[in-house]
Amino acid sequence: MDLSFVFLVEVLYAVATLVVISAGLAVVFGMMKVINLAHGEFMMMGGYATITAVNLGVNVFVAMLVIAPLVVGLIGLVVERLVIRHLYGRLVDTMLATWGLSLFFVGMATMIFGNTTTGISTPIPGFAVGDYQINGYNFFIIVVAVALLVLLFAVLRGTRAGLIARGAMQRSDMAAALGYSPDRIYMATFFCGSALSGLAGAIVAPLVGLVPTSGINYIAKSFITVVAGGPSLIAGLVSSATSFGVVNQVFAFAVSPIMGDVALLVTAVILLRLMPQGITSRFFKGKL
Amino acid sequence: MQTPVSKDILTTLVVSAILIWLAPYVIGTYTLTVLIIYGMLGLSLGLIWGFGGILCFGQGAFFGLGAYTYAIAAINFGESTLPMVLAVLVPATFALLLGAMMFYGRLTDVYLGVITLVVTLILFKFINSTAGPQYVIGKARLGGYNGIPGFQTLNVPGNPDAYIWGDAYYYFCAVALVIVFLLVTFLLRSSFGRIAVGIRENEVRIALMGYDVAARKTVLFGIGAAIAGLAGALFANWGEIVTPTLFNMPQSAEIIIWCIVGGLGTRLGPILGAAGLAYMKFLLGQQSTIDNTLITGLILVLFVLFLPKGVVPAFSGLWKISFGRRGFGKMHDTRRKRRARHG
Amino acid sequence: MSLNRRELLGGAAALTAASLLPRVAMAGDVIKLGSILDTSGPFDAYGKPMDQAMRLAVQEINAAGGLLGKQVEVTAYDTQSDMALYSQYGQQLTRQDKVDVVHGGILSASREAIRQTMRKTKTLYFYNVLYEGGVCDRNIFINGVTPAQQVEALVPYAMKKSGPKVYILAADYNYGQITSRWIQKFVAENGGEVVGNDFFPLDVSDFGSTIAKIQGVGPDLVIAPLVGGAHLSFFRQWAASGMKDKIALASTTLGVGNEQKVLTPEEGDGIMVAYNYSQQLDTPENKAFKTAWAAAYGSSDNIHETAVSTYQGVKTWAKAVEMAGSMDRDAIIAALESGISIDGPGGKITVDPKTHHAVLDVHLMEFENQEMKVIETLPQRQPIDTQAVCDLASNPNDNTQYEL
Amino acid sequence: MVEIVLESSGLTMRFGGVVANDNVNLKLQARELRCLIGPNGAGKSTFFKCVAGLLTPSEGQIFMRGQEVTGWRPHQIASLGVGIKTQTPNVMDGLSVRENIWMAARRFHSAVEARERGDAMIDRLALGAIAKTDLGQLAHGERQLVELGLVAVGDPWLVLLDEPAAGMSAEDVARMTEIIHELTRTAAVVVVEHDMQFIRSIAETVTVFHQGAVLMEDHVDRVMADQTVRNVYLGKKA
Repeated sequence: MDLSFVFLVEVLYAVATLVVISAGLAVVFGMMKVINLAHGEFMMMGGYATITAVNLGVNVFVAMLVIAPLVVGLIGLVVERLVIRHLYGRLVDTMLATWGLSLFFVGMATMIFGNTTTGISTPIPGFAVGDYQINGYNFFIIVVAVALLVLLFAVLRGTRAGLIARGAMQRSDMAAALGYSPDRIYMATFFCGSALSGLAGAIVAPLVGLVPTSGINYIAKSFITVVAGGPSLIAGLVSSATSFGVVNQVFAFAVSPIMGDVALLVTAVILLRLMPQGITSRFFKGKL
Repeated sequence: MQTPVSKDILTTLVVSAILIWLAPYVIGTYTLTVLIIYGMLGLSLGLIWGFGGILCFGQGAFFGLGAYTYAIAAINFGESTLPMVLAVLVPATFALLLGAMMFYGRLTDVYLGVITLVVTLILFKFINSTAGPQYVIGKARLGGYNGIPGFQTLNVPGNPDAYIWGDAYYYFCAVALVIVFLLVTFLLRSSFGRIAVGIRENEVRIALMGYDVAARKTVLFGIGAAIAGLAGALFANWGEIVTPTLFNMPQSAEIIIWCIVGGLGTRLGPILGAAGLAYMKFLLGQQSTIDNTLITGLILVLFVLFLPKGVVPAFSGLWKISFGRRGFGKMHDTRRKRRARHG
Repeated sequence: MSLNRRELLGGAAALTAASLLPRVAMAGDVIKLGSILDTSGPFDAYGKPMDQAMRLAVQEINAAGGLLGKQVEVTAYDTQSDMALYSQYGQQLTRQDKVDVVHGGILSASREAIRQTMRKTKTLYFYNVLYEGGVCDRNIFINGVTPAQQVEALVPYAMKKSGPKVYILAADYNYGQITSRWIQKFVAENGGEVVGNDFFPLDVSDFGSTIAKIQGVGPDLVIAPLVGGAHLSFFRQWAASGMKDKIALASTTLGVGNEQKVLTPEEGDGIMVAYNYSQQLDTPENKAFKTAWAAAYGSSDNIHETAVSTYQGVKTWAKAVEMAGSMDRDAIIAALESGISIDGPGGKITVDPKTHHAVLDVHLMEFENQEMKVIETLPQRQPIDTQAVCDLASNPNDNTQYEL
Repeated sequence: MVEIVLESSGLTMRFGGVVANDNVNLKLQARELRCLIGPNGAGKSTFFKCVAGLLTPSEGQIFMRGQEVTGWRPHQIASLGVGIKTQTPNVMDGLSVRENIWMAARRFHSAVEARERGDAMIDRLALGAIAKTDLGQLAHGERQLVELGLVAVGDPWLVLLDEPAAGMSAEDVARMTEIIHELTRTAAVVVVEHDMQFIRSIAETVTVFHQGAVLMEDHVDRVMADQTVRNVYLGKKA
C-alpha cells in the first residue's frame, strides 16, 4: 500500500517534471512554430540565475519563482530581437540558429561560472508515508506543474491577450487583420516562453548538479514531448507528458532508470510512427 | 549543361593529388588524417541533406555504428579487411531499416529530425550502459562508457602483421576520401542522383511522375550511412579506441554545422566545412581565453543569419560572376532549396 | 612520423644519436613530463587539484636542482572530461611532444584509452588514482588505493555499524562494475547479504525511483561507488527524502573530490569512507605538504585523495630517476622495481615490484561537519587483489586488466 | 465494346463527420474528355485526390483499365501510365525546364531516350527559349505549361488535371486548350474546373458535383441549360 503510494507519487512527479521542462518550448512552438533548441540552455541559465541569487542571500523561492524567469525572459527578448525575428517562417533555419545559440550560451556560462558542478540543497524536507520516506520537493514540482497548466489555460481562455494569442495560433494573418502587430505578439510570446524555460531550470536546479552543459539533458526530452504532443498546446503537453512519464517510471521501477529513459524514447518513436503529426492531431483535436 | 565527366574527374584527381602532397608540410599528418575523416563524415550528410533534402539529426549514429562495428569485428577476426567491409554494411543496413520506417510512414522535417535524434539517443544510452561483463559480442566486450580499446588496427589485406599507420595511414585515408568523392560525383550525375535532387525540390511531383519516393529516399539515406560508417571505421583506426561519445548529440550537431558553413547542395562544401571547422576547433583548443563552444555557436548563428548558403556556394557565385563559368565545387546549381530547408 | 617544419629542422641534428638513444636525444637539456587530466568538465573536481599537485611536485623537484642536473618541463593537456580527447592527446604527448613520462588519467575509462598508446610508444606511465585494481602491465605504475586495500577495510567497519543487508549503487563503467563485485565478495565474507545492486551511467542525476526502490527492499546499509558531478545529486536527494538517518551510507569514492565540502553537514555527516588521505591526518609530512600547497595556491582547502596520489606519484618517479641515473625507461623501471618507498602526506608508500601497484596506509573515516574525520589507520596494506593475479617479475610481457 | 479506363464505384470519403464524397459512381471511356464541375466544396477535388492516390477513400472502389487501384499510392498509379497535375503548379522550382521534363520522361525511358523525348516535348510546347531557366524564375502560366509537359511526356493513357486554367492569361488558356485536345488523341482526360468559360471551350461530357455527390452527368450544353445546375452555382437550394 505505502509502496504503491510512493510509486504513484514518483509517476506524478515524472509527468510533472516533463510538463515543467516542456512548457516553455511548447508555448514557443505552439504559437510561433519555432523550435527553440536553446531551450535547454535557457533552463541552464535559469538554474545559474537561481543559484547566484541564493548565494547573494535572496530567499530561494523568490529566486526560483521570480528572479530566474525574469532574467531568462529578458535574455529571450534580446535573442528574439537579434536573431529569431529574422527567421520567422523558416522552421529549419530557426532550429539551426537556436542550436548555435545553445552552444553560444554553453560557452558563455563556461567562461563566467567555470565548467564545474554547482548546486543548492532542496528547500523542502522529506517526510514519511507509512514506512517510506518521500522527497518533499517532488510535491512542490507537482504543484508547480498543475499551477502552470491552470495558469496557461486561464490566460489563453480568459484574457484578451490569450484571445489574440489563440487567434495568432490558428491564423497568424488573422491577428494582423485585427490590428495587432504580429511582430509584437511574437516578441511577447518568446518572452513568456523563455521565462517559462527559466522557471523550469530554476525548479529542477536543487535536484541536480548544475554544469554549463546541463541543458542537453533536457532539450531532447522536452523536444520529444512537445513534438509528440502535436498541435494543441495544453492537451498536447498533458497527453504526451503523461504517456512518457508513466512509461518512464514503470520501466525505471521494473528494470532501471536507464531502461526508463530508453523506454521513453522507444515510445516516442512508436507514437510518431503511428501519429506522424503528434497525439493531438488525432485526439483532442481543436482543443487548447 | 554540366562539365564533361572526364574533365570533372581529372580536375578532382589533380587538385587532390596536389593537396595530399602539400598538406603535410603545413599540418602534421596525424591531425590531417582526422580532418580528412571528418571531411568524409561531412560529405555523408552533405549528400543526403544537400542533395536529397533529408535533414538527419543523427548522422553521428552511423559514424559511431561504423566505428563500433569495426572495433568489434576486428577483435573477433584479428585482421582488418572484413571488419572494414562490415563497418560500411552494418550502418547502411541499419539506415535502410530506419529509413524505410520513416519514409514509408511519410514523416517529414521536424518529425524526421525527432526520430533520428531519438534513435541516436537510444543508441548512445544503450552503448553507454554496456559496462557489465554480460555485454559481449564474440570475443569483444562492449565496455559501456569506457568504450573498446586495443583492437586490431588497419593492416595490409591478408597480412595481419603489416600495419598501415602513421604517414601511410594518412595517404590511405586521403585516397579513400578521393574515391568516395568520385563515387558521389558519379551518383549525382546518374539518373538516381538527378531524381534525388528532384525529390528534394518537390516530393509530391516526383511521386506523381510515378517514382517511388519513399524507396529512393531510403536508398539515399542508406548510402549516406554507408559513407558515415566508413568514416567511423577510419576514425576507430585513427583513435585506436571507440567510445560512446561518438554517438552523442554534440557529435551529430557538429556535422550539421559543417554542412551549413561549408555549403549545402555542393559536394566540396561539407568536406571543407568539416576540415576547416575541425582544424579551427583544434587550434582554439590550445588557448583558453575564449571558450571553444562559444565560437562554434556564434559561427553557426552568423552563418544562418548572413550566409545561409555557406562558404563554397558564396565563393562559387563570386567565381561565376568574375569568370562567367561554374566553380568546380558546384553541381546542379540550384537556388536556395526553400522547400527542403523549410519544410 | 609527421613531417612538420619543426621536425624537419630538428631532424638533422638528432640524426646521429637518434638510432642509439632516441628519447634522450630528443629531450635535449630538459626532462619532459607529460600530464593529461580533466581540468574542466564534470570530473574537474578531481582533475584541478591533481594538476596543481603535479605542478607543485615538479616545482619542488626543480627548486631542489632538478633531476640528473636537468630541469623538469611540464606539457599538460586538459581533456575536458571527454574520453575521446584522451586518445588524441595521448597520441600527441607520445608522438609529437615525445615526453619522457606521462602522469595522468582519472577515470578508468581514460586510463584504458591511453594505456596501450603509452605501451606501444614505450613511454613510462603513472596512473595516480584509486581504482578497481587488476591492471597488469610492466609500463604502468599505479599508486592509488585498490579494492582489497579499501573495500576490505570499509565493508566490515560499515557493516558492524549498521547491519548485514547491503544495497550497492555503482557508476556504470568498469570502475563501478568491478568495485561492486569486490563489495559483494567482502560482504559475503563478513556474513552479510547483498540485497540489491544498481548501476547508473555517469550522466544520471535523478535518483527518485531508485530511492523509493531501496526503501522497498529495506537494507541496513547502502554502499555507493558513484562517480562525478551528476552522481552527487544522489546524496542530495537521499538527504532530501529524509533517508539519511534511517539507512547508513558508505562510499568508495565520495570525498575523493572533496565532496564533503560541497555537501552540507546535514547531507554529509555520518557517511563512511576509507582512503589513503584526509586533510585531517595529523602527521608532519601532511602538515609540511599543506603548508607548501597553501604557499603555492593560497589555500590548502582543495587538497584531496587523488591530488595527494598524484603528488606521491611524481615524487616516486623522481626518486627512481635519480636512482637509475639515466632517463632510459628500463633503467627507471628497474629502479622502481627495487621496491623504493617515499614518505608522502598520506603516509609511507612503497612500490610493489610484482604488480607495479603500491603498498600504503588506509584510513577509515567518517564525514563530520564537512571534514573527513579519521577513525582508524590500517598501516601498510598490500594490494592483495592484484597480487593474486599479476606477477610481472615472472611474466613481464603481461598486458591485461584482470577482473575478479 | 468501348474500353472503360476509369471507374469509381460507391466511392465515399469522410473527414471526421464531414462527408466530402458520397457514393460517387463514374465511368470514363478511352480517349474521352470529361470535365468535373461544381461550386466550391462540392467534392470534385476530393474525388480527384482519391483517384490520384493522394487520398484513400473511406469506402468504395476505383478501377483503372479493369484493375482495382483503391488505396494505391500516387507513384503506383502514375506508374500505370496515368498523368496527374495538381491544382497549384507542382514543379521542381530549383531545377531547369529541361531537367524537370527529363525527370518525367526518365520514369518510362532510358536516360538518353528521356533526353530526346524531353527535347521533343520542349519543342512541342515552344519552350526552347527558356529550357535552361529554373522553374522558380518563370511566370505562373509558363509553369503551368511546363507541368502539363511533365504530364504529357510520359505518354499517358489517362490524364488527370486539377484546374489547369486557374490564373492564366487568355493566350495561355488557348495554348492549354490546344494541348488538352491533342492529349485526347491518345488518352482519356479528366479536367476538374470551375471556370465555365474554359469548360465551354473544351468540354463534351460534364459531370456536376454537388454536396459530395454527382448531381448530373450530360453533354455540356444540356448541363449549362439545366435549371438545377444554375441554382447550385448561384447558391440556391436545389
